[in-house]
Amino acid sequence: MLTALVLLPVVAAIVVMLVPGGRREVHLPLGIALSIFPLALAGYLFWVFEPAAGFQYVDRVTWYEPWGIDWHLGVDGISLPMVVLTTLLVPIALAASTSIDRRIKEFVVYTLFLEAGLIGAFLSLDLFLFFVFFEAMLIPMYFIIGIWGSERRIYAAMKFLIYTAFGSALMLAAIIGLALTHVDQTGSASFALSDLAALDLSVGAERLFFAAFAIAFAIKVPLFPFHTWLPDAHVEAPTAGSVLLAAVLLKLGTYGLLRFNMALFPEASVDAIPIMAILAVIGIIYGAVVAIVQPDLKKLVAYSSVSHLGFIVLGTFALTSGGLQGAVIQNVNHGLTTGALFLLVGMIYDRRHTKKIADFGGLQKTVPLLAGFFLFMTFASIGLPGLNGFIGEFLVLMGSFPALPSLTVIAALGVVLAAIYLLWAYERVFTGVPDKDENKALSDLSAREIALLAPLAALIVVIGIYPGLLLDKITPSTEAVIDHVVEQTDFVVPEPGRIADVHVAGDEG
Amino acid sequence: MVETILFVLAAAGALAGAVTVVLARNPIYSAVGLLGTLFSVAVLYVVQLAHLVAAVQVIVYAGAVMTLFLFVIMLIGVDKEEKREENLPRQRLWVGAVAGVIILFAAGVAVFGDFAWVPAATGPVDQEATNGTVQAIAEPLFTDWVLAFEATALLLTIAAAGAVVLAMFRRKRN
Amino acid sequence: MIDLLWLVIALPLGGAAFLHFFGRYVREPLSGWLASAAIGTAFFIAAIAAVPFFQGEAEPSTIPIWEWMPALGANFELLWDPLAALMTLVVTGVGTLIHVFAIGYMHGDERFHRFFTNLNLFAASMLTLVLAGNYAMLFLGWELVGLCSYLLIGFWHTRPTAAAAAKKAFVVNRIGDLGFMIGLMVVFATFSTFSYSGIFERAGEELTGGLATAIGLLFLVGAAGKSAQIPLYVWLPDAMEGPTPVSALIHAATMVTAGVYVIARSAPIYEFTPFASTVVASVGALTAIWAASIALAQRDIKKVLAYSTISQLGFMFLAVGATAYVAGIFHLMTHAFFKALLFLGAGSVIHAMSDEQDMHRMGGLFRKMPVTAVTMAIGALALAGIPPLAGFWSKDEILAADFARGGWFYFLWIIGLITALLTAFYITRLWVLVFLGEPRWEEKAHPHESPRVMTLPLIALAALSFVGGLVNTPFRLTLEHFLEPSFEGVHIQHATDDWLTLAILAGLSILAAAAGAGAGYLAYRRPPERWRRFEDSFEPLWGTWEQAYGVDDLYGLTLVTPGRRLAEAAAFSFDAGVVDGAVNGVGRVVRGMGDWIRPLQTGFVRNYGVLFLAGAVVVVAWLVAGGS
Amino acid sequence: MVDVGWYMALAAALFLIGALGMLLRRNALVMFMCIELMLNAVNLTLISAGRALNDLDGQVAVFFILVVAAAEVVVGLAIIVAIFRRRATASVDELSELRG
Repeated sequence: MLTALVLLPVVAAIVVMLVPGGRREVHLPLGIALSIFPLALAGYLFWVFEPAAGFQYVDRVTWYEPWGIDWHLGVDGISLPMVVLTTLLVPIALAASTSIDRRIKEFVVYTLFLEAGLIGAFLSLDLFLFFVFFEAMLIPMYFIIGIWGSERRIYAAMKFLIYTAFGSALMLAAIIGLALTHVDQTGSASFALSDLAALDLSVGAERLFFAAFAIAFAIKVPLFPFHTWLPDAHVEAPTAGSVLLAAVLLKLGTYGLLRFNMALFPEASVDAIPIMAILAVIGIIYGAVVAIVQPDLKKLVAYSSVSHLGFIVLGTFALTSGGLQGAVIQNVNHGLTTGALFLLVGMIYDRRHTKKIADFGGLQKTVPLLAGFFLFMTFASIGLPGLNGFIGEFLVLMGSFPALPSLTVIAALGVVLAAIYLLWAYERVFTGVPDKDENKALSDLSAREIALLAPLAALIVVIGIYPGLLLDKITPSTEAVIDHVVEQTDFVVPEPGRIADVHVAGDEG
Repeated sequence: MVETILFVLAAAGALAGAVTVVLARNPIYSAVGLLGTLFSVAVLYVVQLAHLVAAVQVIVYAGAVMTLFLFVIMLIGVDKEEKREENLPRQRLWVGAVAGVIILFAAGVAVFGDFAWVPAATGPVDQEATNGTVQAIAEPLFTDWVLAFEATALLLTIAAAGAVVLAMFRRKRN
Repeated sequence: MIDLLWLVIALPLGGAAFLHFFGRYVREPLSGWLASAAIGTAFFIAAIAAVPFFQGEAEPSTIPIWEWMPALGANFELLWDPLAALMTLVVTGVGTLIHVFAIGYMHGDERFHRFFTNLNLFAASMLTLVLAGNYAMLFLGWELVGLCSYLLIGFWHTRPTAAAAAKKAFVVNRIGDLGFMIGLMVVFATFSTFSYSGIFERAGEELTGGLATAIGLLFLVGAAGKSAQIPLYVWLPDAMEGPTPVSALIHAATMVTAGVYVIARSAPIYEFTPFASTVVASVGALTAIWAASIALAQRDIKKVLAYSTISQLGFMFLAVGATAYVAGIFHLMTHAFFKALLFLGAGSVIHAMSDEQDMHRMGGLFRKMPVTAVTMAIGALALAGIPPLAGFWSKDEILAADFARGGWFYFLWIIGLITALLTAFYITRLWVLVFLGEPRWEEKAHPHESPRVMTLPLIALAALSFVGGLVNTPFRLTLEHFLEPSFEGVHIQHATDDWLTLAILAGLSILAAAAGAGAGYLAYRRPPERWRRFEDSFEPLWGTWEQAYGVDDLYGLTLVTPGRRLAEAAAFSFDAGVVDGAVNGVGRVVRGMGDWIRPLQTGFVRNYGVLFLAGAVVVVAWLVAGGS
Repeated sequence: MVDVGWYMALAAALFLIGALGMLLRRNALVMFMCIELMLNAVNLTLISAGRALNDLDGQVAVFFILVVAAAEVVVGLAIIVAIFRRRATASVDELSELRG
């Protein structure tokens, strides 16, 4: 089933390719229609997924025997939400791309390939395979930014590509190093995550490999100070690119930290907690502070991503039940809300052809629906309880506090700053009397645009008030991560870091 | 004895052809020189019992490829003669230096080195083992080398397609 | 009935949802009536569910709804105890009246149904806050009322001041929430749960060292944000940009009292930290007199009431800080009645004067709108603390409790007494300026009495303000008995039992109130030139008060501007220059190295050929020489 | 019976001549022919060595080289024609757009 999930977008891309280039009106609807199939399959997967630790629906086929490389896919509670999120956002991103007027066929094809790469990366249990997907996904993204972006698209695309590739190169070296160590220790080659996790690494080697992986993922997250490619990429990318970049691509970083660094290098991970947590907290505060004064809406949202993803990293490295659950669920939340915010900025851009905050004012008067959605997403992003963002942030903060009290307190400042930068932006863009002529004659959201935003808004509310929907599936896997680290090291989870520590009302005595 | 005579004649022909290719100012003459070399080498193949390869050499190389060369020469213009003088600075100097090094090195190795042209060569040649009949070549070709064989088929297809694309390129622009 | 308790939240929430999606198809008054019906029904359900408490029979009960964040032990669950019941009744009761009032007040607004959507949403959020069975759910309501406050302050979004005020309210509240959230972290880290019962049962054993003080102070930060106490009160005066019913409901009667509620709810924690309690009381006292002095000099009718609210909230803090929780909740309730009344009355006046809010341009309205004038007079007297109106009983109980506590609290008691005097003065000033004297408005204003839909809630609230204080008099402590189950095992500060002391204290209170009211009447009954001279005689103090001590400017100068400078430096110098500069610098270095070796690539294929051949020669030579 | 060394020497000479022609001529067509010369030289070594080693694989390899060479010629000549059409020259010295 997982193989099918990876291949469906590829098949879809091939089908779109087969449509003659002249039939321009066909490509986009066809792409959207075909991208529903992965979504349906992922939805089914979510439905049948058993809330238990370990990987499910494992597909394993030998790919290249001599080096022990396998086509090895599996899903657990950490990757499941990401796969569903990816498949959900691709149709939405495509459907939001009606304003793309040239080379639409290629655009659809690249987006579908991107989807395949993302799904593959999330599902890979073989490091080599993961690396292949991790890299393969760069290429469509590079073209999406480089071809359909705005003025400085080439610069942004190159920066994105080189920066990410630099990190991947380090990771590749570490992967090969791990595989060679495996050959040394067992006599046979393997790239399987489970095999490599069982290796007995020296402290130095483990730290070195950890650093290589961590830098690769830190660039992807992006963690301060590796974040500067992100605003550029976001500002230049077309709407669909920004949505997928923020919502899914960045999550590969946080996902990788959780999936690979924790599993492969538990000892080094524990040692690195202070560094990673401090970087995460710097990212939270710094991203938020910088976001306050951004003159460009998209850049503002991009820096808000830097801030929000800091929470995920902080939760990950707190290594408590709450922290990890929060990190995983915040992966989804940030994807939904920031994806939606980028959609909205794109919709504004389609109408006004500018993203400068100073060019707006009083839009709530002319486009009340758009303003309403924007405000809704803003509050989801700020972390208003009852919406999804709160669940993630609250779990992260409450979960991290027992482990990293002072850092968590500083991180909580980010919650205040988020309110400042987002509401200030909202105030400048949407409130007041529309004083510029261009802003007076804008059309409100069309039915199509509402249809794009409504499912995201619905999910945001559902997760906000009934996160159990996701948490039930996530928890066994995150608990397994903590168990793994605790088994491998002498790390002790501070009370009340584990679910078992929690006192449920009425269980006294 | 027959082999020695054939070798000397064919070697002389091949070298003469090669030198003509390099020295002729008009590409037509170069092509004719190359043709001579190809035939001479085909003779050397026959001498060494590589019958099928010799036949293919004549048919494909001397036949098809050379025809193609001549077509292109005609297309581009036979009258385009090349000036003798070199216009890249120091090119001849470098070429001469490298060639000198090669020759000196080869001579040195031949004179002073304990050098075998084909290191693992065994004694008398087994006529049957290397008799390159169609059957003898076909057998390894379709067993051990079948994957490579298929790959070359693909390669040829791609090459043909590529040639077509390259040739079409101009017409589209007009 | 307890099984249906969830309806108390669900009804207004459903009302909000319905109006949100279908409101535009519902014609104007109907959507308002729908919203009012939703919250009114909630009131009745709550009232019926509270009956067992009135009979003194039922135990507090917890009603689970569903799991929320199991890793934190935070689930959706309701706690139904007398305190929650009282708060619910106040919120739904006063809320219903204000809903009805708003039908008249918002008449003709193009976003009429949207207003009621938000109002209903607010009611649902506030009820979530008071009915929550654990701190996490309380925090949910806590933040949601902040959202509604944001939406409603900024309701007239085309006014830049309203939008800015809304943002300011939310951000300042968030600063308080930060403290509250950190408090929650400490709570969770200490107790491994958020549930009230789990925390309060083990408070004694777990709260060692300074933990209780830490939690108490952090909760105070949150409460100070929500309840507009020093230093976080600055958002509330600005919040008056919202429609007046909003000011009445959110910024007087209900939301701003959430801080008091939280401290009262956390009484078992404050039990272990007299220090934090004292800080709470001190902050309350300071805020009370600070805001009261500002209220003296305001010209805007709503600003007077806003600062009055801050001041009265200070009184409530003074009470709960002195561990006189019942007195605090009591004052919360009576204040909800009379301050809502005053705000609605002010709304009625503003409505009548076509959105004029400056009291200097009012006057002589008594004859034009008698119902408003009389009901507001009742509210004003209640606020001033004139017996037997509601405010007297609750305020007097607070002061008496503080006096009984002694020590530092004597000092706080004196501050309270002075504040009572100031309160009586400014509210009298307000009433006299608005309703008595010569008309100072322009001819075309045509003030008129408000329609029945607005005056009826005023009358109802006036009645409540009149008799509401009788639920807890020194002669009959009904409220105290009623609330007892909620404060089981918590020390509650009482006024002294000595009737003589009590009488003297009451006499002092009455004296202060009467003095303030009398002075206010005498000063402002005179023609405008006279009271203007009276105000001028207090310069420069008066001007300082009118400028609210310049705190907003101070914050702007010390926090906002440097903050923005810092952000700009971070964004445009540090981020673009240093961090991104480093990245681009690496790129430039690599490119420079490329420039350095690029001449090697001449572009002539034959040059490359020579290199290639030379390389091949070297490799072959190496192989011939024996390799490796 | 000619010693295999002579074949090898002949092949080496042919290769050297081809290489020099490749480096000294600037007519793309002639350069191409020089490449063919070098390929033939290599083919000759393969066949001779195969005979000396009693192995047929040398001939099979030559067979493949012939095919690849044919493909290469087809594409190469097509490129030359394409360049000529655009630039009206067959001189490689006039094509230096890839200068660093």
